[in-house]
Amino acid sequence: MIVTYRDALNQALREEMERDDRVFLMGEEVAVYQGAYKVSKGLLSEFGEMRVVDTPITELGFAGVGVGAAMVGLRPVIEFMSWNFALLALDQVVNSAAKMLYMSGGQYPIPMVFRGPSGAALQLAAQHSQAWESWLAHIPGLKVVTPGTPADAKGLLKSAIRDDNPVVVLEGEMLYNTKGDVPEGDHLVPLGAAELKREGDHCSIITNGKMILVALQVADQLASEGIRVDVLDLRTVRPLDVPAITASVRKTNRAVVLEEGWEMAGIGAQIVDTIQRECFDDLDAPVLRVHQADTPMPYAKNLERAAKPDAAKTIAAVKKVMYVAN
Amino acid sequence: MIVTYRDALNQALREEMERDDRVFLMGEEVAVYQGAYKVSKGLLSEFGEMRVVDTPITELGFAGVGVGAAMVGLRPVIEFMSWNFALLALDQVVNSAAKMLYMSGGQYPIPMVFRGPSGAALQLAAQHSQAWESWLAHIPGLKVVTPGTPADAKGLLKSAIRDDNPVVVLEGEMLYNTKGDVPEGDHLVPLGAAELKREGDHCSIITNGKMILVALQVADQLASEGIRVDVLDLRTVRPLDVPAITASVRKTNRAVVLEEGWEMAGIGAQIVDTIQRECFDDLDAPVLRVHQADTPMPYAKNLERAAKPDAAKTIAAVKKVMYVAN
Amino acid sequence: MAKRRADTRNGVGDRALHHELLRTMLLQRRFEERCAEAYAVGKIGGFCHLYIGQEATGTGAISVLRDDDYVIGTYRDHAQAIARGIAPRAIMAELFGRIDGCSGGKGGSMHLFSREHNFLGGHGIVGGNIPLATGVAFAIKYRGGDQVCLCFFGEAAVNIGSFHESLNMAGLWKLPVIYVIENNRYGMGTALERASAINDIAERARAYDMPRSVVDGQDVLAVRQAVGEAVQRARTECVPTLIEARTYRFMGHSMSDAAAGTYRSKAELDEQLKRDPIALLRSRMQDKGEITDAEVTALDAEVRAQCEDAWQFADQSPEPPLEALYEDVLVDTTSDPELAPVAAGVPPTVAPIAAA
Amino acid sequence: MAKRRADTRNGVGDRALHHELLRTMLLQRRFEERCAEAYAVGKIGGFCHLYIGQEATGTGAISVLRDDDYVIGTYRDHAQAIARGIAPRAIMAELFGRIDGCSGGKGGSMHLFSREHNFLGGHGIVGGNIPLATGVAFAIKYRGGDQVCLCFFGEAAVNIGSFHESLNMAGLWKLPVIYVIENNRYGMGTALERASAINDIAERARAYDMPRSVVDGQDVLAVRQAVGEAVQRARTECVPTLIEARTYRFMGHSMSDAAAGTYRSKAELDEQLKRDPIALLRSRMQDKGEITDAEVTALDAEVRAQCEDAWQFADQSPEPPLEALYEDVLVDTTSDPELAPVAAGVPPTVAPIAAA
Ligand SMILES: Cc1ncc(C[n+]2csc(CCOP(=O)(O)OP(=O)(O)O)c2C)c(N)n1
Ligand SMILES: Cc1ncc(C[n+]2csc(CCOP(=O)(O)OP(=O)(O)O)c2C)c(N)n1
Ligand SMILES: [Mg+2]
Ligand SMILES: [Mg+2]
Repeated sequence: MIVTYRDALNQALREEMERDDRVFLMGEEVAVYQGAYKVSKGLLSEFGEMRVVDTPITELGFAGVGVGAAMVGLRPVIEFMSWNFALLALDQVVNSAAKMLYMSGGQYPIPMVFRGPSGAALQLAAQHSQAWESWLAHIPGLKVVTPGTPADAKGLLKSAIRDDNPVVVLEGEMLYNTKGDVPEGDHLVPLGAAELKREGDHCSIITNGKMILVALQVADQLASEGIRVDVLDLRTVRPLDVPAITASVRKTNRAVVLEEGWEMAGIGAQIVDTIQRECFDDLDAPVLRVHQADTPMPYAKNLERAAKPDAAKTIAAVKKVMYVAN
Repeated sequence: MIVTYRDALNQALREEMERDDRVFLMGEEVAVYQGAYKVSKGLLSEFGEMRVVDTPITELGFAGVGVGAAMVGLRPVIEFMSWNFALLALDQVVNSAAKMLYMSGGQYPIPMVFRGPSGAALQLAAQHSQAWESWLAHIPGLKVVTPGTPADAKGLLKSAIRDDNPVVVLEGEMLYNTKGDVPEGDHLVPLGAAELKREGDHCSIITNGKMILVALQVADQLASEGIRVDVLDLRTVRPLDVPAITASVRKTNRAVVLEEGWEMAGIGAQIVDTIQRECFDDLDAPVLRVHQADTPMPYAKNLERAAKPDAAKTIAAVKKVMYVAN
Repeated sequence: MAKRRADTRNGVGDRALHHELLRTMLLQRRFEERCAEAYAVGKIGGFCHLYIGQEATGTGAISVLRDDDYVIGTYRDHAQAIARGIAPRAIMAELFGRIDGCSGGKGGSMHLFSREHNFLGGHGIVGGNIPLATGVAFAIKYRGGDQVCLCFFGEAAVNIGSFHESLNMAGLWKLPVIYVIENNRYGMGTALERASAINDIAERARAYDMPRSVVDGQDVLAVRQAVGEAVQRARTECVPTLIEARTYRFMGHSMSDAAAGTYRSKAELDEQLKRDPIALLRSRMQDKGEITDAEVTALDAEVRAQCEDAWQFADQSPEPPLEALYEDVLVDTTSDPELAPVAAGVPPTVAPIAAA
Repeated sequence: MAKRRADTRNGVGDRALHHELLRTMLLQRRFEERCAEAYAVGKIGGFCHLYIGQEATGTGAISVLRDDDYVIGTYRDHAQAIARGIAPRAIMAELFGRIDGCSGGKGGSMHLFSREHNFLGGHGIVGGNIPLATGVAFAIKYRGGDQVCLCFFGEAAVNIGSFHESLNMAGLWKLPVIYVIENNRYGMGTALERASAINDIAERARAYDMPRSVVDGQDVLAVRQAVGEAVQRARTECVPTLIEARTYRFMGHSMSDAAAGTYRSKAELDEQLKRDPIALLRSRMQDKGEITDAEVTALDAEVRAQCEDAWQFADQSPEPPLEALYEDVLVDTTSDPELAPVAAGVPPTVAPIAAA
């Protein structure tokens, strides 16, 4: 069935809330307003105000409320209106959710989900345009997924809700309206499994989240020039699907890593590290990375465009690792 | 003069506060208690309570107070009792301090320092043992320094205070008591300049912060086995001194990156990325990394020891990149 | 546009003052009507939060300040910028993302700045500007100055941690800051009483040993009065104040939601529209014979022309050059010549910070 | 050790209850004296915060709970763990970093946990446990249960954002949580009045429409009384309470600072030592003829033996195997059999959460 990414998430929430009455949704504007991005549309009327809970603007507080509820057996889904605001809540995400199981010697699992849009949309400027993959993936005790398509959005969110660990779901404001085929029924995508979204043998493009759309566009364009690329969608950035990465690179001998966020200690750096360690003798060129410019996000349309990773930059990188003129 | 790392920081603070009356120190227990780690000893009596300011336990609040004061021309030094608690303040560090200049189109520089101990000490367990290099280095608009010796502590902190940008200084609880020679007078270490702390030609050990002590120990031990390593102390992790890194690797053709924190998207990943990109044809082996185990920090002494990067693990990595039996 | 000079005249009979306040509010209104238009045709992008309906709060508050005082706001910052005297041209150019914008095109609607006007921004994280204002006030006290810092935020921000942490420090240290809650009853789609455990949010000031006041935010003169008293207290006694201005926004939260329907009723909105702050001042002036219908018409024409001019200016202003992308990430220098060393110290009239 | 059963008897004439309270406090005291010893010889490492002097607060509060209620504390958590009935052996083994520790040796002094006792930890970030407690109370209400959650923190934590955010939600949603401020007058080296804008910190409850009370934290029966009332209110009416227990710590903040000298005087400490909570209860019992000197001596010998046993046990417990390093980072399963689905709903006696 063709549905939007937004509706796919909505289906996942509804189905899991129907399936398990320990699951509830909490966050700013999730109930009466039906979600700042309408992801929770209809849920309040279906599940009532104990299970679809509007909060005060209190990111740190309600993230911690979620962790506390998870400690005693509920399965909270905490929505951040955007991960930009979740910066305020990271102490609870990192110091409570991610570490509780460990600190307690295995006594307190934290079966919960923190979700919401991450990364840049259009002209939201410096404070509202941050991709947090690399920060969150840095933390042991979390799982981190970044669905790029409606099918993955549904399947990963459902798996995240069923997982007994704290799972971070990084969605994309720019993705909510995108459409795609979503399998009917109980569609689950396993956490930690990458997917080859396009097959080729000249170069691997390794990416995740909304950059998938860029990568597929790049693959099309390059195909018309006779260059065939693998597009590997990591889907989960913690844990990384290392076998999928190495299998692709061993086949193509070249790789470009495309990520939405900043370069320094980005998730892309980790992928490069993995590749050079695991595929040292397979590489015919250094791995290149495409990422956001090393600046806060500017507001001006032209500057923002220049700051973001895009198809042109990715194509240039692919050609460079192939030693082909651009 | 031989002084402790703690006293070197104290000298830097005192000298800069004497030099410039816009400089003040603010944080928990910095005044009456003279610092949780006594870094600010004597400063209250010398400079008075307007310039050495005890705060409530309010990391987010007083970090923002510092940024506000910097906006209108003061030069705050904000002490976090530990960077573990600074997690609560990161919104102000990232969204206010790091972005203000950019968002304002260059009108509001933020000349300030955020400093305090980062990383693990001994048996402080999961919530008090985190190395934040990679998170902070990820952020454009910040500079990030990690002094490993008393001389660098003084020289980098003084430079940080004089810099017109927000500078993060990651110190080490385990370093405060270490001693070393600190040049008399106005000792400044430039931000962004690595230092070769030991010279060798077989392999580069690239590291920073308190891992310097481990690296130097490794260098000694390896020297006794006839293996000569470069020990490159990055000192600043943002911006990275790329020429110093490439110069060392081009000489040795092998590198081990030793970092205190976690592996995934760690600062070490960025260094590996840089090396494989800049020195692809120079490398005789994949670059290896030594880092904390991918777990929260355990309390038990034996587990903590096993979790931390250490000399034995580093030696094993060096031997591996040299294809020498351990 | 409003003149940036101190105006401590509070008498309601002051004709010139009333004209100036009316002009400012009308300018804000017309300017933001053009913003909505520009947004619809894609000249403004991103998030854009209009202040329409709330003009009396920002205008009244800012009108009592001196040039050397400081103002800091939220993402809903156009009207405060206008009241502070930033040229509509510079604001509109910023909203258009152009080089002549008051933030060089890099900030946009949520991040208006003007160093020249001591306008410390537009900030996008709810509660984020409250510690900043507190720090500005700390710096004023540090230097022994007698300026004040005026800090605006919405009623939903009183629930966030940074509000609490900041007000505690301001109360403890006695800092010259005035916190103005723009209580427009909703945080996005959440009514005050669904977000705060108490409805009388100014009462929160008690927890910080801070004077408080509640004022009709639709009455520009009442706002002037309340903020004027607080400013005086901050300036001369270094005492902070929490002011709740009860106001209402006539439009949606941002450009993406309808003015009424989801979380508030059309009837409620209609009721509130009767207390349009501009109409209130105008009819008061008319009642007192301070303004004629013809003058109102002329004034309106004048501010409309100013807004048209701002639009044209913004539209013709070039996009920033691509090199600008990498500028302003860091300052190159290691000393700012503008920021001369100051003598730190306690201002004579106030108690020292946190007795040791 | 204290028995984990509900005890709602409040009459001061209850001999058995008093014996039990005295035993618990003595056990806490002797246990922590051994902790100090163990720390000095390097058997305990890291940070270690003793509760000596504050025993009446934790003991009195926890004594009114049922087994199925929840307790959550800070890094200063040994005594609460004892009062909740966790075996001294398991606590000492945890402090020694051994496999038989109540957190498997991974948590240490600041992170004691026991699922069996609904003891939700020891938390190291000031204020960090307050949202957690609020969430536990939310879950209780969600399930329609009549348990309560008891949350301990120091007086310095009332200034941090998470306190404010949590209490607002608890007040707004009417959650069954009791926040107990262990006001020992200092946050590390900072006196209350140097950190909070108001000294009467229980007054903060007003900002959240929450009942409050102030109690002598050295008087275990007074604490029982105050917490008992709050627990009752939470259990039957789903109303949260903020309780300030005025107490004092007789030792330094942690093992690294002297008990007096830097930030508080020897004279102040000496004055406070006169109100030792254990001595207070004992002499009250002696006055009433509830205990003889011989019984006191015997009780002391008994708890000392228990502590010696705990030490020996801990000392003989093995270190965790090295494989344990990588265990407990993530749960392997995707469903926890212990956590059966519950019927979500509003408990019958209370108002629904946040009226829509
Ligand atoms: C920390 C944080 N959380 C959420 C948001 C998203 N957000 C922007 S404005 C807003 C509502 C704020 O309401 P209020 O403080 O009353 O100000 P108003 O918009 O009414 O002027 C929300 C939730 C944000 N910007 N920052
Ligand atoms: C957020 C945070 N900031 C700072 C610290 C360091 N610290 C640990 S305990 C403490 C004092 C807390 O005082 P209080 O809340 O009164 O509790 P007490 O220690 O007196 O029991 C401080 C500053 C911390 N653990 N967490
Ligand atoms: Mg509002
Ligand atoms: Mg205390």
